[in-house]
Amino acid sequence: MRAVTQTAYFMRQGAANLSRHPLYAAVGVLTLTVSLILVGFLGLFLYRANTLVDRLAGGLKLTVYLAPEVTQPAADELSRVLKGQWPEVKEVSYHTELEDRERNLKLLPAELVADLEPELVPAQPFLEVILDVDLLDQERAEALVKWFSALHQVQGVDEVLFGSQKIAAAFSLLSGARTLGIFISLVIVLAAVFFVLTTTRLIVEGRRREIEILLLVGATPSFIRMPHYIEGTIQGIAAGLLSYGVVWFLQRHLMTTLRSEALLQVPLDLLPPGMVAWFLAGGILLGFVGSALGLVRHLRFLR
Amino acid sequence: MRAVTQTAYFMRQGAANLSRHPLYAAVGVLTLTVSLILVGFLGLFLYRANTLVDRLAGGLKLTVYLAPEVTQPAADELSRVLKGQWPEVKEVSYHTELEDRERNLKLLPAELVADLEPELVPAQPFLEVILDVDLLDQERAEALVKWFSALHQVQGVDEVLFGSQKIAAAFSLLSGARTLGIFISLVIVLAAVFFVLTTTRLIVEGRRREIEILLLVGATPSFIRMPHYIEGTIQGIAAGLLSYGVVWFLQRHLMTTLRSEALLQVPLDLLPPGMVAWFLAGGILLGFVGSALGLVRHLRFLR
Amino acid sequence: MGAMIVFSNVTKRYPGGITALDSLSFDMEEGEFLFVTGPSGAGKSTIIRLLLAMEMPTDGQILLARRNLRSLRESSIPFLRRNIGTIFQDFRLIDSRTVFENVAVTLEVLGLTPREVKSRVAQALEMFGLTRLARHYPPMLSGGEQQRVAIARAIVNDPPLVLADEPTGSLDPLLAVEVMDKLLEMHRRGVTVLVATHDKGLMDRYRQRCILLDRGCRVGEHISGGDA
Amino acid sequence: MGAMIVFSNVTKRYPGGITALDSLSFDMEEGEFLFVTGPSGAGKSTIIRLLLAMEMPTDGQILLARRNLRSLRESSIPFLRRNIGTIFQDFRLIDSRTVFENVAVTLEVLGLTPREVKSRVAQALEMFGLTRLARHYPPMLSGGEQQRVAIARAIVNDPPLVLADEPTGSLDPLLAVEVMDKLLEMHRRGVTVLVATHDKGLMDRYRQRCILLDRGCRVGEHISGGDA
Ligand SMILES: Nc1ncnc2c1ncn2[C@@H]1O[C@H](COP(=O)(O)OP(=O)(O)OP(=O)(O)O)[C@@H](O)[C@H]1O
Ligand SMILES: Nc1ncnc2c1ncn2[C@@H]1O[C@H](COP(=O)(O)OP(=O)(O)OP(=O)(O)O)[C@@H](O)[C@H]1O
Ligand SMILES: [Mg+2]
Ligand SMILES: [Mg+2]
Repeated sequence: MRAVTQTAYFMRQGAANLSRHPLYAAVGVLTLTVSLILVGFLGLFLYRANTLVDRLAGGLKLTVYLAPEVTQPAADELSRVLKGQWPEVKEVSYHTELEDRERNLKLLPAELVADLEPELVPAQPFLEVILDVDLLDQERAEALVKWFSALHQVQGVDEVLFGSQKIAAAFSLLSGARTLGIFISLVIVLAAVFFVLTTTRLIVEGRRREIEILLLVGATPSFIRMPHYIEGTIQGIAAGLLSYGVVWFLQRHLMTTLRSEALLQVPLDLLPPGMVAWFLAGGILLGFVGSALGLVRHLRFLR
Repeated sequence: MRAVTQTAYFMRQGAANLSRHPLYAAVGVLTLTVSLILVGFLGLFLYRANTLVDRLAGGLKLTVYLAPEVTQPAADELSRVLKGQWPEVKEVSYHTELEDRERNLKLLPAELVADLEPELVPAQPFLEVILDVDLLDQERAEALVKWFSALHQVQGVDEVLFGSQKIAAAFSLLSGARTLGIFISLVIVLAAVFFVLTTTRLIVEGRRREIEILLLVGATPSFIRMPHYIEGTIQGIAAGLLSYGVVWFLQRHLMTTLRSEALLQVPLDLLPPGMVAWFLAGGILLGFVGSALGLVRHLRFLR
Repeated sequence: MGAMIVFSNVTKRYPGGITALDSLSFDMEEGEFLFVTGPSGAGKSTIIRLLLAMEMPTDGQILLARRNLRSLRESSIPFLRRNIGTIFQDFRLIDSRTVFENVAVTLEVLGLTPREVKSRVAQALEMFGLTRLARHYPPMLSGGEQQRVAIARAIVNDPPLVLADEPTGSLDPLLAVEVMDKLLEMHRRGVTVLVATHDKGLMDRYRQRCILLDRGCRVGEHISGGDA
Repeated sequence: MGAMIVFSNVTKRYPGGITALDSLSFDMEEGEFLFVTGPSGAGKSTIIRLLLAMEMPTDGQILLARRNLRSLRESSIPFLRRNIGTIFQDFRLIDSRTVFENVAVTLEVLGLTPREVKSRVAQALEMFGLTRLARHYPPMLSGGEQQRVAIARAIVNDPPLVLADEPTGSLDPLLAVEVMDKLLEMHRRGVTVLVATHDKGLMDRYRQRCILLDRGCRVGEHISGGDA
């Protein structure tokens, strides 16, 4: 019975605090909202970055040209070695001399091919190595390039082509974007936690007299903390909903701007179903953790 | 004399406020620092985005193939029309049939060329049109693609090739990144101003009693504001130096990570000389504007 | 009945060198009424702060209801305070809560239901003529009104011990007598009451034990109202 | 000498329906000394708040040094206040500044040099026995010490008008007399002094004009200390 009374009191008090200090409440909710939106966007960007670069560079692939005398079993053996050595290798496919000729013919101007004996077009068997962009990091990529560059000294390997000239640039861009993105995300997450913590502390600081008085009339520290936790949670829920709403609005707006079929082939679905749950969870977590951290430090130096 | 006394007093008081409320001071400086770093990085990213996409897509260029009978004067006339119609066109260069043949020969496998009569390689005169990425926007790009697609119906124009297949994708990526980047920058700048404003207001709120008392003993509003302005400015200077320091540190750290000549060809000079001045200016502006906004709203409802 | 409060050789020195209490000893029976008086800075409020465990003595022992405050666990301080109704010299009202809410905190801390809280607070406000101010905030009250709110909050939960620090400093003579009568009535119902005051006129209206402090030392003890 | 303060038919009604002053009229000559007394909530502090232009009267006119407070521009309020030394009932000290700094604000607002500020503050602290507390913060002071800081701050710049709201409520009888003597000495030097108090004992020590308020109305006027 007393537990019910107390819980009801905490809920009332938490809600009352919010309405008593509308400025503080607004600061809290907006801090959380902005953090959620920024972190969400950056997460999305990081997630999309791979897809984008992949699409742009036409995939990260290597072509290992083999000597004409290399047979399918020998090639398969080489494939196994590649895969074993490099977990980043997603796929290795063997292509015969015939397939290579066909490919080369397609690359040549049609007028030229018409006048040409097919046998004149040079060709040789090759392995197409497709890399998994998600698994590569800067260091591994360097090692991989070196290792594959050295491959042509191996018996049976004729030459190694690094897909297009742009793979290196693409990869360095991807890697740079990732490092930058992870760094910015980290800064934002830290900033968010920091802001919530300090706003909570400023708010608690502003309530210092109130807290002191409550302690003097016999309130336990947890009696004082509970309404703040509830307050943080309510703010978190509000921020979760608000940020979801903002992203939903932006999605609608961005879509009309960006969705011109000719130019935008990148799917920009910011809000898969269930996303609202993530926003809510993030908001509640940040709100609760922030207020908890803000309080713990504070109540210690009060008696 | 009194002005000197007063100024000295404001400086002392501003400094004293900072040391009296180290928590508030830290919040202010860190808020500003984080904002400066984030906005700086995003600005840099936006600035670099063009360069990166340009490099990756091999430049945004179109090739307009002309009928063999088109002569240099006629081609020049067409160039003028193109340039007149499209300010986004940076450069148009005329290439003769001979040059085209040379280019095509280079594209073919060496073994093949050796066996070939050069006259067998087809060739025709063409115009190379280089676009200025910085001037293009989504809408103009669409119009441009349409306009150039229609060019082959014009007399003397044989075919229009859109450089590589990836131009469209590159452009859509660039445009998307730009929109996203500008949006995130805007959010961060707004968030920064908002945070400084609300922190200032929380701080002023915390000093409300102090301000009330000062007003009661005859302080003018400007007497109360000045130390806060100075405080905001000092915090801004601190934040400017701090953020410069952080970026400087990151630059050193990122450089060793990213600068592997093979992979990173993108210059990543985050800190051109004079940058410290920008950081300082940004910090002071934000600090001053934030505290000014925080105060204006507040002093109004005090008497 | 045993001793409610025992101070034995209590010294309280503040950092900075001020000795607020200097080896002070006195005790108070359960149900007793005691005046503590003395000039400004004598240490009256310090006694009250020590009894509430807001501070620890530098030296000496304090027993409160037979429990030594030195050996009290931090976590049991709130439960100690719930049995003490304190009227603070500076009122200590919560500016952001209404008069009603300020008086209610004492009961809410105890976990009473809203219904009980409501009826008991209403009764206490009535008692001190504060009913029409129930929805006002402390900064909107006159000094005397604030003091009466502080008194109502201290006694609304009928505590066995009341510590009153200058409870009539902001009250006009009529109200002061009313409040003192209230405290004496509680004393007659068995409540232990300690009143720190320097209002000699008021003390002289009542015949009660009275301790005189000066610079932290006990310099006298007598029964007040002797001349009257 | 002309009138320093003129209240003519001043009414102050607060939102919520409380009438703090009800068509009150009185005036005070330059250099006069006046007691304002009355029960809690009578409107004593309201008079002081109106004189400081902290609030505007609902009705009626207030002249202060021949200036009508109603037609005062917002921007000249600070300059008005610089000529008034006010002792607030709740002290209104800045908790985050030391005793020295609290007294100094009155002079700093005037733009005095640090040297002047230092010597005049030191003198004022000395006068009220606060020198050893100069570097303490108000929450570390006893009630009476806080009140003396408030008094020192009010008179440190030698204002031509002193408004004292219950200036001796937290002082022991000896100190109370000392402070009142100080105020009377200022009065003899030509300062206009208004003291709101309900300490009848104290008023009776002095023969001064005395206005009695009740519920915002003037219900009497006499010379105090008549019986003594
Ligand atoms: N936190 C503190 N730090 C330093 N000194 C303190 C502190 N608290 C109180 N004091 C000093 O202790 C002495 C006694 O203070 P106390 O409040 O007990 O006096 P008091 O008898 O209640 O006086 P008053 O009648 O003026 O209220 C005072 O000189 C005061 O300055
Ligand atoms: N801001 C306000 N809002 C509403 N009512 C107010 C406000 N300020 C004062 N009052 C009311 O005005 C009345 C007069 O207040 P005032 O402070 O002048 O009394 P006082 O004579 O100083 O009393 P005391 O001796 O208790 O200090 C009181 O009933 C008070 O509640
Ligand atoms: Mg005291
Ligand atoms: Mg009053």
